[in-house]
Amino acid sequence: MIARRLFSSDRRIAVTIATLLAAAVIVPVLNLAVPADSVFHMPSYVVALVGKYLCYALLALALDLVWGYCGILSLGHGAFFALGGYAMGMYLMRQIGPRGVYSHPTLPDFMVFLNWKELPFTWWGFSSFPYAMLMVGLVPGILAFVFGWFAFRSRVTGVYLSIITQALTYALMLAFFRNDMGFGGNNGLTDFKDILGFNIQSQTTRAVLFSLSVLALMAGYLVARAIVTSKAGKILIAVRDAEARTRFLGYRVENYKLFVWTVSAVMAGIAGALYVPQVGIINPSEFSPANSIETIVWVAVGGRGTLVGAALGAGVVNFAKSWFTGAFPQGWLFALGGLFVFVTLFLPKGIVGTFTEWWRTRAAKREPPASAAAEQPAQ
Amino acid sequence: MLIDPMDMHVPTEAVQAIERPLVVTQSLLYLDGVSVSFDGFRAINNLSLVIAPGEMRAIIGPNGAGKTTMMDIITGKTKPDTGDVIFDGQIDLTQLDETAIANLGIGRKFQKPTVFESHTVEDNVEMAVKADRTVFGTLFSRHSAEIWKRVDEILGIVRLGDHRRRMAGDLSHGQKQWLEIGMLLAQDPKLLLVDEPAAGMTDVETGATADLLKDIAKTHSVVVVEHDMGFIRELGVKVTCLHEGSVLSEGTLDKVSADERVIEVYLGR
Amino acid sequence: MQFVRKLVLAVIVVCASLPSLARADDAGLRATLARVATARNFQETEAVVRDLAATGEPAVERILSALADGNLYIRKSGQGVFIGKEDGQTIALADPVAGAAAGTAAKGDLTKVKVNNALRRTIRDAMGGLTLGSDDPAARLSAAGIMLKRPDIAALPALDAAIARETDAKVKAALAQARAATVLVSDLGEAEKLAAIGVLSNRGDSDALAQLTAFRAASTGVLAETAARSVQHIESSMAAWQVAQNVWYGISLGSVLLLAAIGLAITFGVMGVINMAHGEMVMLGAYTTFVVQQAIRAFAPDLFDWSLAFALPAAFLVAGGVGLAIERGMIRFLYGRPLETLLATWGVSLILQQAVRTIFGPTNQEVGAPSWMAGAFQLGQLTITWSRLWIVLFCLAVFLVLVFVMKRTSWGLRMRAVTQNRRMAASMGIRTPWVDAFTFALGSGIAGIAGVALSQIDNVSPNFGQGYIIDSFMVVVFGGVGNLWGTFIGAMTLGVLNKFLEPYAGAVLGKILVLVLIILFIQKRPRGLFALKGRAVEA
Amino acid sequence: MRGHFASWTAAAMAGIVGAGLSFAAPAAAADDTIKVGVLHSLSGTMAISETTLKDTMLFLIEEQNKKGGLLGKKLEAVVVDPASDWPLFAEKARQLIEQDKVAAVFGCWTSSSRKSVLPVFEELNSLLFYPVQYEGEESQRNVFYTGAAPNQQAIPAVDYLMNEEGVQRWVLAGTDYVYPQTTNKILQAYLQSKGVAAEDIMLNYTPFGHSDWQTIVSDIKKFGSTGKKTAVVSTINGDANVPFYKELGNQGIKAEDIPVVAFSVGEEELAGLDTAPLVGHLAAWNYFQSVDSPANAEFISAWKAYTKNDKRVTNDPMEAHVIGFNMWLKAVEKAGTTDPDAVIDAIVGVSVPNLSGGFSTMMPNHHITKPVLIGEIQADGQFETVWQTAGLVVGDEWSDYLPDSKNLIADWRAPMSCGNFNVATGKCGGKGTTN
Repeated sequence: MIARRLFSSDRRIAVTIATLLAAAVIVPVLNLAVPADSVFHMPSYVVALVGKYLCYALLALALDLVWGYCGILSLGHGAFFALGGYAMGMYLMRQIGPRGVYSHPTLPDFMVFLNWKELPFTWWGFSSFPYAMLMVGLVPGILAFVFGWFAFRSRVTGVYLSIITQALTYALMLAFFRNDMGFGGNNGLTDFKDILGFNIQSQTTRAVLFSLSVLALMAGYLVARAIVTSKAGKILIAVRDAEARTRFLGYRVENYKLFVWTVSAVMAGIAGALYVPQVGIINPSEFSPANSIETIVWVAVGGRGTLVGAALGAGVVNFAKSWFTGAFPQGWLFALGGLFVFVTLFLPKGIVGTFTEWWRTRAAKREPPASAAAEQPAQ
Repeated sequence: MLIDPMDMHVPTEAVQAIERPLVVTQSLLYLDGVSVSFDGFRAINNLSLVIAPGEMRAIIGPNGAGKTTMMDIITGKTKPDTGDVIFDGQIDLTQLDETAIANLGIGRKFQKPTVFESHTVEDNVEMAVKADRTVFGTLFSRHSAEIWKRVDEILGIVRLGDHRRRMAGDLSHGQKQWLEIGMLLAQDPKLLLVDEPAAGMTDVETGATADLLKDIAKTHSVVVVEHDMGFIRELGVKVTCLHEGSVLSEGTLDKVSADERVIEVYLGR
Repeated sequence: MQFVRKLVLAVIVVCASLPSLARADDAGLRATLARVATARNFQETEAVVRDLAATGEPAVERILSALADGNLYIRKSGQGVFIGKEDGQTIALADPVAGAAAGTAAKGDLTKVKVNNALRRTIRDAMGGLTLGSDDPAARLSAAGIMLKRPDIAALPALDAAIARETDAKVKAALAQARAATVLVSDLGEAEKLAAIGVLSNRGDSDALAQLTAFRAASTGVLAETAARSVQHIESSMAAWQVAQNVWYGISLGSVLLLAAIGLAITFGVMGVINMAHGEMVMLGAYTTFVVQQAIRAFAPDLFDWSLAFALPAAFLVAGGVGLAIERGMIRFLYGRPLETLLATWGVSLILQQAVRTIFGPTNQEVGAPSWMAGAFQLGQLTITWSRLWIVLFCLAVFLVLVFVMKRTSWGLRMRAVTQNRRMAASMGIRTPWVDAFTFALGSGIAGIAGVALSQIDNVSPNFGQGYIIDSFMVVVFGGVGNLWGTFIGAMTLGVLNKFLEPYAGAVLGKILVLVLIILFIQKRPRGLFALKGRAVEA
Repeated sequence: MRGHFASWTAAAMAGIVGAGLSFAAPAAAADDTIKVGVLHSLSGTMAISETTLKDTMLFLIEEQNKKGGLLGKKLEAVVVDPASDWPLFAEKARQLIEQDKVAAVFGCWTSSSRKSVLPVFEELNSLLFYPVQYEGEESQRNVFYTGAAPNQQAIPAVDYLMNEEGVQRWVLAGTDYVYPQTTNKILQAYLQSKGVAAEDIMLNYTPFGHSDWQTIVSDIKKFGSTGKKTAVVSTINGDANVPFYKELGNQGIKAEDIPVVAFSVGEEELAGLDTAPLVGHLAAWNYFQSVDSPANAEFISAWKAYTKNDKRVTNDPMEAHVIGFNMWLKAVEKAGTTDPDAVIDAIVGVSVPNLSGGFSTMMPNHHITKPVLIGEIQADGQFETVWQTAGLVVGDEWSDYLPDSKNLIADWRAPMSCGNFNVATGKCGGKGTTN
């Protein structure tokens, strides 16, 4: 049944999948097989960069699922992203094994020089890849479930919810900053060697990680789309637009919210897990409230409530950031800040939303008889 | 995967409510000595009201009489400070939340028409049609001919068949009122609470609405809150007049409108 | 050669001007002082200081205080020792013994006599003995304080003499306490020492505690027991003061939070704009203070103590003006779309930060404290710093004025009318766009004057606002959006809570705990401390 | 609505990939210049410290070009802004090396940013000169640590306080992150080895950007009132220092009573403060602006002329960049090429004048020799050196006071070429062998 929905012959999905699959194959090929002096060669630097954007895109998608479709403005989605990243980072740390600078058989370097004697329980099991992957989803998932369970039943809504999600990520940031937590303090986890036995710095591993990110984004898109196009998706939008009314229709709003919130957190966690091996570091600054706000900005720029828009927004804003910081290191904040103001004022529905609207009006003009009746409000 | 733990508590709560020893009455809805105050302001003051099964009742009263607050109490949006609210003879509504109450069979139309503006008209109705309301139920629900047949039926009743593909937000005020009534019908509740159904309607529409409500009342219990006396007269049912949170007068429209105290509160003499 | 000439000259000058003071000892003093020039390290300089102090000459006080302040110079050629006063690239010299002016010299020709903490301490102790006989009661009081902290058996006769001739009761008590501390380190009898313990026990502060703790460790028998009892007594009274101190610190932190949040309580709480640029408004206020102070330093240094008074209206106007521009240029298009204000104001905050960084540079700017805000005073065992006290008072004043404006003026009435029901207000003839604009400007302006106050305790840098934005949102939401009193109570609660948690949990964990408590509290009261009830909630 | 959606998806992907490709457009590497990467945050929380270092690099490169450049070519600075965002550091490092093809990179401030870029430099085999004091416990083939290791800052400072001021009781106050924690671990072990009792050491950690110091300052006051001489060793991070010192001044803690010695407070941080109440508090660095040497006087006047600002101060990390840059120049000239491997081989043993009047030498462990200076804060915002090590101190990458690192040494010369050689087992540790 799920499979049927996922692979229904809908053209939108088909093209999305095709594009993503093509990217998953072509980019690594351009990177690995095409000689470096060819115009078509894609440098590893670009692969890493785009790989990072893809993880951000998945995060943005996750956020759009709760914000765009269910009206929950989370100012703390970075927390789930970072937790997934930490779970992956802990696995990668354990993979280093005795190759750390102190050659300690089990303890990561930062524990050795802070004089820790044994592995804290939080680290148990992370040497196993399946366990770590389970944690990538479970830790953000359970945190989101517990947090959501209380918040949604207490009917914390609107800015109140936004601010407590911000408090959540802020508290986690402060907690992870503490060395006593055993997660490497502000330096975080870094200096990874390999993943599943493959050298993490090799071109091939990078290309594979890139393809995995594409696939994860694709899977995330399909799941998100399956949710929003199902009847449950209609209920989510109903909750977004008129929460009380949905309750009076007999829907248990808190359960819908909890479901989509948890799914979104797991998606964010997976994004984080893919992000860490590609950028090579995870540290508490990923929890910083500003990062979560930035994620909201991506979604808003791309188009809230359009899944593709969220992903696109992440790409556009981060590309702008990468480009501006290199091209105008002194004044790039003017450009980025200006971009946000511009988008809010002139593209209120984001890039995709605005484009969709323009397309629709154009289509309406072109074939007036069929759609005009439906589009025009009756007098 | 198919068991939905999040939805399991709905029946348990209802069962707990049923198990509480309570006054058993024959009425469908029974309010006794209900009071509620907001920051010192008594919105409802020792209100008692009984609706029999199959009855249609009109509630009138000046602004601030507590009509909407009464609806809020019945539907679980507001918890009374004191008093009993019993549904179907034995279920204590004060212990339940909006969702549970709605699922017991109490439907509500709001004073200000509230429809899901970014959904189409037919989707609005489809969501209201009685069906599995759990998260996973809706997530994996498939296109059901039965449900859509019911949707068609209801769209026919509320005369929105031609507008089914339009966004609900694009409807006119009157159409939204009707859509909301349609959604109410789709829920197939035992008791309908209808808050100002005729507000903002033309005379023709008002007449049609009254006819529709009368039709509905044949098979359901209905409580209508209205200001429009013409509309109430058209309904021709028992009238309760509220004032300052309690019942001022009850009976036929003629009797109530002849009541000295009612005239006084309306005309402010 | 030059030195001798100078010396002869100086002696002649001194002899001529102050014949009565010209004693044979001057030469000895000069000889001792001259050793400063040849001292190879701090220990040797310290020995010179001790020898100078031992002479007991009145001129020594001048020499030592110049040395402590780093104003004692040696001429590179010829080794003469002078008291110098910097004056641009030159230094005005004065003869150390006689105090008479001795010409000027270029900076490069002189070497400063280096002092370090240990040396400064020695000087201070030596000065303590010297200033016991000062005419100024404040100087005598501080001398007594120094002698209490560092009791010296040798000073006992001097103390006794000082007590005997002292007329000021407060100074006399302080001297008695200093004497008690000295008695404890002396070899006097048990009775004397028991009395001394009593005197110190009555003083009951941390200095007394330090002396008694040290004494307890060094003594035995009855004395040790009595000292232990006194220590315990002081410790328990200090524990009580500790609570008072935590409350005060809490209030003071609370008022900082309130100041930072109060503008946001208007732009976000009342108007519903998720104003991420709020922190930058506070920052603009702080930078305005900096600019005003620079101007005052340049044009009217005498008015420096008044600089904050000038900065307040300026900051209000600057931040308010920027707020007005933001509202007119951007936010007015976004009413009814509160979430989009987040995006736009976030963009504005980036731009403002970068603008300040471009104009003023990325580093901290020095905002000075007027003299009336520096230092602290004692209230019982409580040290209250003036800057904190003024901030608390200022914060209360701002808050009360704001409450008054909102509740008691017709302008406030309009403001509330517009935010509660825009259409209704418009149809009643209120010019809603201008009310919006000025409300936002008011909120921003208040953030600006908060910046003036906060510049006194924090560093003025482009990141200044970022440090306050999250806390401000927490405070407003915790108190209940749209309720000024909620913001007030919220800020104070969080401040005091934080300060009570900090001693037990540490600053980091304390802050985490406060955040967790906010999350839990919101579960209990989903609309903050002071939530509106009833049908208004739906609106 | 449907058809164009698909095209949107395609556009999205094409956009993301195309965005990447546009970076790839190889920057025309002119043959007559040698590029030098400058990787310092110009925005975000660290801009406050790092912007000055960017200016320093631009200044040094300009000066060098006036002298004729390097190997007959002009030097060209490539400045990027990693925006205090650690993953962005890695991205920008990769961009500098792969796309801009810089010969060496001067950059980073926080340990996190260094840790973030380490794998990149290792993988792409380039050079990083890191100018800030740090916690040690690291030695990497591609990185040159021109700032102080803990033994070049913390331990001499504690020695000074113990010997000159007779301090017996210690408050180790720091921001809760790795540098303070490690430094304090080392100091604790060191102090205890000198016979300081555990109850005479108080540890205190605060969050980043902590601004309310009332409680902690009053705790310090209390801790210092037992009659034993007390000092505070502060590893408080940049931003939080100003409010900390303001509170110290206001609560009247005088340097004569409880001196505070700081490792992260330099001339730049003091520029935001009225230092009159702080006179006598200390800092330990390898350079002060007030250092009296001809080289320093010349540097300061050139720097002020370059920035056209008579008030611009100089500080220790700036000097580290001066040393590092000159070392790199000398090593490149010695090797005759900017090839990283050749430079790595050539640079060990290179000796250049430092600004305090002596010479600093690059050691085989990629740390440098430096004098250690203890300065007291003066009323004019400068430090006055009150003590100085007799000779130069070699940066000790692996602390002798941590049990697990005392047996480790680093030597990047052939044949050892190892960053963590264990003298006890005679083996090179798990990492760091050259490819």
